[in-house]
Amino acid sequence: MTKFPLLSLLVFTPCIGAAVLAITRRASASVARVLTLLFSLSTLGLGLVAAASFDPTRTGMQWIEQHTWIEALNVHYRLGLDGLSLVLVLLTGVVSPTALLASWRIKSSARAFGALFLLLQSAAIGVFLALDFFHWFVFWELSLIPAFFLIKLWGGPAATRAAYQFVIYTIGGSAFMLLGFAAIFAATGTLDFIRLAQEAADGALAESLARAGGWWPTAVFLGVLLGLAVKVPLFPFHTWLPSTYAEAPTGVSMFLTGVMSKMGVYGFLRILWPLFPAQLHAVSGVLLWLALGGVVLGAFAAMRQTDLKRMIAYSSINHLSYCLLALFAVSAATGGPKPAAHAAAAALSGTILQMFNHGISAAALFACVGMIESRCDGRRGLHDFGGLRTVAPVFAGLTGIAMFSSLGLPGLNGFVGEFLIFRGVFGLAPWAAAIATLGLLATAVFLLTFWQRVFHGPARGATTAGFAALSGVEYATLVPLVALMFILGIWPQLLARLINPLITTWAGHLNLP
Amino acid sequence: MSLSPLQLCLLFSSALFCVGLIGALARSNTILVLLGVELMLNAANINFIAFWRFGPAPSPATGVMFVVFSIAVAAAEAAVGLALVIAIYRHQKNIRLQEAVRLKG
Amino acid sequence: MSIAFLIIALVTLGSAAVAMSLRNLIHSALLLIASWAGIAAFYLWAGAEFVAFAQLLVYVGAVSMVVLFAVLLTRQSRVDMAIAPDALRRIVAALLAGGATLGVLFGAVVSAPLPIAASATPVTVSVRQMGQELMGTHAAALLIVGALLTVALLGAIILASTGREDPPGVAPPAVAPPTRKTS
Amino acid sequence: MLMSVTAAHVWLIPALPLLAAGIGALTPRVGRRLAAGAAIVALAVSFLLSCGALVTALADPAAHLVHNFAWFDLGDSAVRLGWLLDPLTAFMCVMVTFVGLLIFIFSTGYMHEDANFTRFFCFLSLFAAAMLGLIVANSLLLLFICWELVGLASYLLIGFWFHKPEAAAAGKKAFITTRIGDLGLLLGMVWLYDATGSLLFYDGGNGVLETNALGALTAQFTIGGLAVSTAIGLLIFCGAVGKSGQFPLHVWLPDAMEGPTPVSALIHAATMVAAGVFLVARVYPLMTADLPLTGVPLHALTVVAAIGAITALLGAVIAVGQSDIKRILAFSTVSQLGYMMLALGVGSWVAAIFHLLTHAFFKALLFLGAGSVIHAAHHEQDIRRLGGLRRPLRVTFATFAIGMMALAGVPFLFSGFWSKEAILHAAHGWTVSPLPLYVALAGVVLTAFYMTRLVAETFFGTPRSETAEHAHESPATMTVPLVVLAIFAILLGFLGTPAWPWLQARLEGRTEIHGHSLADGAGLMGLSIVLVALGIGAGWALYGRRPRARAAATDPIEGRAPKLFHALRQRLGFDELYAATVGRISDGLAALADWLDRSVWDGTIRFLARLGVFAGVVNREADEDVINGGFDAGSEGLRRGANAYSHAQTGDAHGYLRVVAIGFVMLVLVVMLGGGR
Amino acid sequence: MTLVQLSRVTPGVSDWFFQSLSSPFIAAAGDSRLERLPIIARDLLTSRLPEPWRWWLNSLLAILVVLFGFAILFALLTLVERKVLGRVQNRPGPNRTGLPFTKLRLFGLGQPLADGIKMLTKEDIVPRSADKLLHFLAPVALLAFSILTFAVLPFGRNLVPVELDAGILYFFAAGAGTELAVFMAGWASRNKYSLLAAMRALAQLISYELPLLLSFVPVIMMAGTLSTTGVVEAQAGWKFGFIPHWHVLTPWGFAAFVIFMVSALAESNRSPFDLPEAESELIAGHLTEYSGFKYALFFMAEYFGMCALSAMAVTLFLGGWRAPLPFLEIVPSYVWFALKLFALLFGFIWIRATFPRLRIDQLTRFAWKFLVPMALINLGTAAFWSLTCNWSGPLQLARWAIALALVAGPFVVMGRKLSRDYAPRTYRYA
Repeated sequence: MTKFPLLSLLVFTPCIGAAVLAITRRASASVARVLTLLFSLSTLGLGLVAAASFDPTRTGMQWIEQHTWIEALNVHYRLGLDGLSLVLVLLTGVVSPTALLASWRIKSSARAFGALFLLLQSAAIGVFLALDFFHWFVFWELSLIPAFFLIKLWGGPAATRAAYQFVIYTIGGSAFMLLGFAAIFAATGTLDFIRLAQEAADGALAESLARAGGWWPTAVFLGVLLGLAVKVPLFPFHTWLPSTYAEAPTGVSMFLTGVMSKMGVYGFLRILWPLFPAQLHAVSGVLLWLALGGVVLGAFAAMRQTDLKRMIAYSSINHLSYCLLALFAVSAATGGPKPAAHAAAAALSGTILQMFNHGISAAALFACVGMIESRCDGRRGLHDFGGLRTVAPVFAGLTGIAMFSSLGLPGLNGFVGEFLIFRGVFGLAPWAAAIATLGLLATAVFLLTFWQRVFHGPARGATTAGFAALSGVEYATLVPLVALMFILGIWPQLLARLINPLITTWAGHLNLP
Repeated sequence: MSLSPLQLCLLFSSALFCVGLIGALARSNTILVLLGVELMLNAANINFIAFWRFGPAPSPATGVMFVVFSIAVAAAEAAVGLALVIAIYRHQKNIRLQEAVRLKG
Repeated sequence: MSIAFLIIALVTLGSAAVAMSLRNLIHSALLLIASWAGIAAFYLWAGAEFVAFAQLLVYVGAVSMVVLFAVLLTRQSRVDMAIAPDALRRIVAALLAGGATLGVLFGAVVSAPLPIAASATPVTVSVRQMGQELMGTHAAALLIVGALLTVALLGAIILASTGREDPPGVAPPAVAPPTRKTS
Repeated sequence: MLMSVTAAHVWLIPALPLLAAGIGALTPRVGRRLAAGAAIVALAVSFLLSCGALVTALADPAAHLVHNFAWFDLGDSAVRLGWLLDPLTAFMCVMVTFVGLLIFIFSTGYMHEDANFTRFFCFLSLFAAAMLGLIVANSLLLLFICWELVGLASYLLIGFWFHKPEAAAAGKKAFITTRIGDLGLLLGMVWLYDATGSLLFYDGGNGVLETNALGALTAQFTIGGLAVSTAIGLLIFCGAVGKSGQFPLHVWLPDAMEGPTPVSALIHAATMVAAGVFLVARVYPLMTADLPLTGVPLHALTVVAAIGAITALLGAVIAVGQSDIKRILAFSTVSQLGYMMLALGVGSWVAAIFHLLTHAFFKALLFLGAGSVIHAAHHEQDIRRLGGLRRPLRVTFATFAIGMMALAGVPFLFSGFWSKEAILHAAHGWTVSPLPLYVALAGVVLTAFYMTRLVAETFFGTPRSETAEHAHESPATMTVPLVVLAIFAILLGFLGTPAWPWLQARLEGRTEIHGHSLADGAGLMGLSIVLVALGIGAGWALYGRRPRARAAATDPIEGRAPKLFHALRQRLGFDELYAATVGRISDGLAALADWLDRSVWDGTIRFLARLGVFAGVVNREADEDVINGGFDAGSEGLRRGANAYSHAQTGDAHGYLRVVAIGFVMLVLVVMLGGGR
Repeated sequence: MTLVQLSRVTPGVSDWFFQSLSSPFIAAAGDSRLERLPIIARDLLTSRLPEPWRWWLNSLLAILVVLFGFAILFALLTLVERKVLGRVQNRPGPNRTGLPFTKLRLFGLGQPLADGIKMLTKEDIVPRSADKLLHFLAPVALLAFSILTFAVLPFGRNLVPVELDAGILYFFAAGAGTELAVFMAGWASRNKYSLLAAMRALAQLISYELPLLLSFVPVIMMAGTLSTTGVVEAQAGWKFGFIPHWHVLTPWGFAAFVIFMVSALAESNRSPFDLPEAESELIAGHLTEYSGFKYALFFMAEYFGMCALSAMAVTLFLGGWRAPLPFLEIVPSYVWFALKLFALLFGFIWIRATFPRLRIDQLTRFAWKFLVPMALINLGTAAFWSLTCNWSGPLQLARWAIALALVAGPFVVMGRKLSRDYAPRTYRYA
């Protein structure tokens, strides 16, 4: 008797929801919305079940499901859950329903929107849970399709271009990754992450790749790196991001920044780093500079933006670059002296916490901008407003909390991750941490500028006394996110206990093959 | 003169073939011409089976396979052929083969 | 040589020959069907069980029906039934050609040094074996035959269809009654 | 019961205001009484608890009572936080809760008309909670967290009247300027964490302020030969510089006066800005760890002393040229904080804390007094447009005068005299350089001068504006705190007189008190008394004797040295300088980043896309001409051949069949006659 | 030269022939006495005979048993049908005729006997212009072909008259002959109603032969054999100990079973597909010119066909002679087979009593536009099922879900389309 297939259920329940929505042709828009929300909430529910049954004292994968899929290709359907996946699944579980709520009043065809959204959600969870490259990649690419339609059909005026740019850019990157994995498969005959990681740790992976030619390991590594770097995105592969995030409908922006960008970082942690430790180590100096570029230039570019969504999009680049910065610092220090383990533990914990925290706060910020946009005829320029806090104090308060969470104010969730990243990176590459503080400063500058221009000062521009108070749905969108910001800011142990065994293992095995 | 079973079978099939051939050549009715052709096909099939059964068989199933495919092809041929007959009938109100010469170059 | 074979051969040949010479098309068709059944019997006698059943299924079950339908759908008037003026010439030519072929074939068969079956126990082919052959060695051929049959089916339908836009039984497009205009 | 407050309980002190802040946040606008009441009651209870904590701490002043706990797991260890109870903490707690309580009460009167009354108290309580948390923290991390939260509260309260653009800008400026310092603190913190593996101050021998860690920190050196402890100390000091408005990050503090006056009193005079001083005092073992080292290029305290001295002088000088009542007090605060830093730098942290405590009271008194004046004069803050207020505002005038004399250092009776005396004494005893002493003495003169100017302009002479004429005394909720503060501004000095230095002894962990005769430092004391008299005399001579007649009249100093006065009024141009340098660089960097994105990276991508399109075009053309053309020609030829062959068709199927049969017969014959080969 | 000797001349054939016929002799060990009852009875009769004779007699016995068994079944079935129809239509049905020469009525049990006597004694009319030979041959051929099909049906454990490797193929090849007989009957009568009816019947038979054949292809695919015993063998065992491995209990199997039964209804000219004998339109169809015993033969052939197809359905889908639950295996296998067969036959009768007759266009459209595509899709479903046979765990659920969707989706879609097309017909020339 097999175990309860919790992970499959996690992955496929939204899928089923999409199918249900697809066939219930006569369902009214409100029914479709409620259905979508219910199916979307399934991830949170099942994720909480998984978290409750998760044994934090055990390292390695839990709830493993393994079934032969394509015998001839040695492809298996393999799902597993560890701290990292669990955190990201929970993040998806939180962000998806709120994103749906943020797009609750979508103008046309709520059913199609819901179905596509659920498909997107399903793909994201699939990416987080897959342990075999084959279906990992399927999920990875599958996520693009609904995202494309969601952006193109429900997005802003320049959505078509943004959607194409997004999809082509990302697929362009993934193509290299696919080639890389094809090479790996040809060399080793397996696509199992865990086995490949073991082989990589023994040095066998690079050896078997090198059999085809000495430059193969590097080439494959670069291919995979490119695919992931575009998705995160790593500076300077980020140019698709601002326009995409800005043009997508609010809920989709929330999902893209909250969950989809994490897929890339997840890929770095789950694939690139374990499979190519030596190669990553070799180029980590350059990558550190690129990540620093993202941190600093991303923040400074955000200062320059006048479109609020673009501004927040750039802040996403900045925040995600912290994650990569930490990872690259760890990789740079791999093989170094033993005391680096503590710093590496801090850096890696920080990365994972930052992923979760950024997911929540960036999603909340997008939701806030979306609410402004929906009330002011789609205007969201930095100079279009003023004194919003006078007419909408509660909304201003919630936005403020999200904003301060984003700039890393202690007591809110953003701080913990950033502190740990800085602590870790400083221990591994002090100069990088020092330069990265510039990013922190610039983040504060542009977010406070945003706050000052839009909410403070006398009422002007698009701000009117008729700025409607938040509706129940909007409260339901923001309040859970804000509550989470407080809870995780004060009690990070909630997440830390889930990832800690993983972190301990990672930090304890920092050596090159 | 003693004949081996194989030769007997071959003679049988030759005779059947010729019956078919004569029918096809002699009759003016297109249906019968087609049936004659069918007979010739069947004669060929008999040969396959005969060689398979009585000949030295390198591959045990080749002859049978041939017949199976041949039957399938013959079925297709019959279907198309008789559909043609009906088409001809519709055009010229009879099915005399020698009158169906409109396609001559 | 067994009597069974002789009986089968005689019945087959006889019914075929008679069928080819009868004037009544239905009778010829039925006799031909008997001839085909004889061939199936031959297959059975030769041990090709599967082929025999296939022959029955295809010829007796399917082709016969097509033939009979074709005969019934192409009913001829009395005039057409009359012997054509050049019939005799054609028959003679046919007999000559056929006779020549027969002679040549008989001569070839009798004179050719044909190899005799090496083993006393004949090869038998089980259905499973055949299936594996079909799906393995002859998979491509099987696919092609499948395509051929499909094409033949479609082709036959198109050839035999009346070509009218609306088959009988379907209502013609509704036309508004002329009285409507005046009201 | 109160006597038994231990380290494990001190968390209640910040927790109660935090609870009040939560209540305030969730109270609707109309719930004024609830929000204010909760805040005041919470702080009052906190005050009682603090008193209990003080009693506990004084029972064994040398001990550092700690209560540590794990915050969250990190690898095979955990990030730990903790509470600390020692005399420093206890005194600070008592001061903050007491001054805070008085200011809260004052605020109920001062903010009575404001629409956002509840939110004000929510923010105030949040501030109090964060400040108290900062004080009781036994972990640099927890301290940093509270440090940032007081910054947030400061930001929110400066921008409390956010509809005023200046207020909003001032809040942002304060937050960002202090954040610059905070980043230094953050880096220092992570460095400290990395170097010692802990951030707890005291942890039974494993804390960062204890011998093991300090020994390790002084044993390592950075690039440039600095001891690691020096580098970390300086980075931590960066945080103090930002928060305490020290040169060069002092620019935000005067602007912070855009906030409501009680806020200025509580946050930007008494407590928060002193947090920098407190921080340095808290990590004093770390700051002094490098002192035994010889041959290092720099000691951390030298920098502290230098910055303190510069700030003390700078603040005092600029204060002379200001005309906004709150601005003058703000620069005075900057200057006094410089004094405290100076005291820290020259090695006497107890003198710094003593001054911190006394300053808290009299500066709060001064600000509240100023608030009372502003309240009475309908938000008129310009001293040139006030005047003659001593009659209508008797209580305010009396208390303000007491505060002024405490700040100016009028001898013997006022607390400021004693604390300033302690600093001068310490500076005198510093062996490294005499400069701080000279700077401090110059500051004494200037302080006395500008405070005299302030009092003379505000309270003497005749009312110079409509609002000043109709001023009347503030309500009791505002005057009672003034009186209480005034009493303490006098009394507090006697806790630390050289004759009976009880406070210093307790802070240093001693239970016995070594008093010494006043004659010991009589020379220095005499000099400072003379200097105070000089300053007051000069001020009275310039402003008191011949009071300003009209609001627009020229300032006496302006008349004598217009350029100097102008420069002082412009605050020596620091804002402009920063706008021209830091602001420019930051804007330029932003523009560069944006340009890189829009042109270089995106341009590369577009170029690649064009390449793809071009390849497509080439491919299509090739298809059209080469392949299709060839195909056309081929099929033409085929058609001609077929035409020719079609004549072989006779249409006679029998004929075909016959030909086939005959051909077959021929073939067989050929094969047979050929011999069957 | 006897046939035995003949078989010696061509050893391969004789081996095959002998083995296939001799399988009834081999009694499986371990079966209960009750289970082996038929074999024991036969051995009792033939064991004393010398070897060559014994073989002949055994075969003869099998033939006789089948012939008489089903002839009696036919007789009873006519009665049962009439009685059931009567019950459904709220009337008693035949209940008068009892044992001859007695007063015993036995619920009309004597009716078949009376009918038989009546049929035998009726005048045999042959139209003057009829093709006499064919007119005579038609019922004979029909009955012969019908009876031939019984040769490969496994009536119980080890109770198959002829064990053929390509048994299923044989069954349908033999069944194909019935069309010929129908045509002969229609054409030989020289009656335009007969001819038209024969054409209709042929169209119907050919149309429904396709889904009939396609519907059991999945079974062959899954069982991997064309032998009837092999198919029964493939359905052995129980999942979880109580769900039998019958093909009907899988998504594709259920769909195939339904298609098969519907096609079988049409193949045996049963209501609601009894258009060739639609009295209101075509008098009695190709049977118009038949009377007396020939008519009875036609009737008999129809019931034989029905029985044969039902038996085949039982074999292919319902697990053959296998018991539905493990502990029920104590009941002999032939009883199970009989029970299942009766259940299906009752279904036939029930359907006849319930459904109205289809129109000819509806009939053909149903075959070509619904049954054939459904059967083809079902083939795909079965292929999917077969490819995914090693899916386990949640994939098992997915397998079921996908297979069900593959079956139900097209059913819904095409069913809707079909019912739209079944709108009342407007006659062009009426």
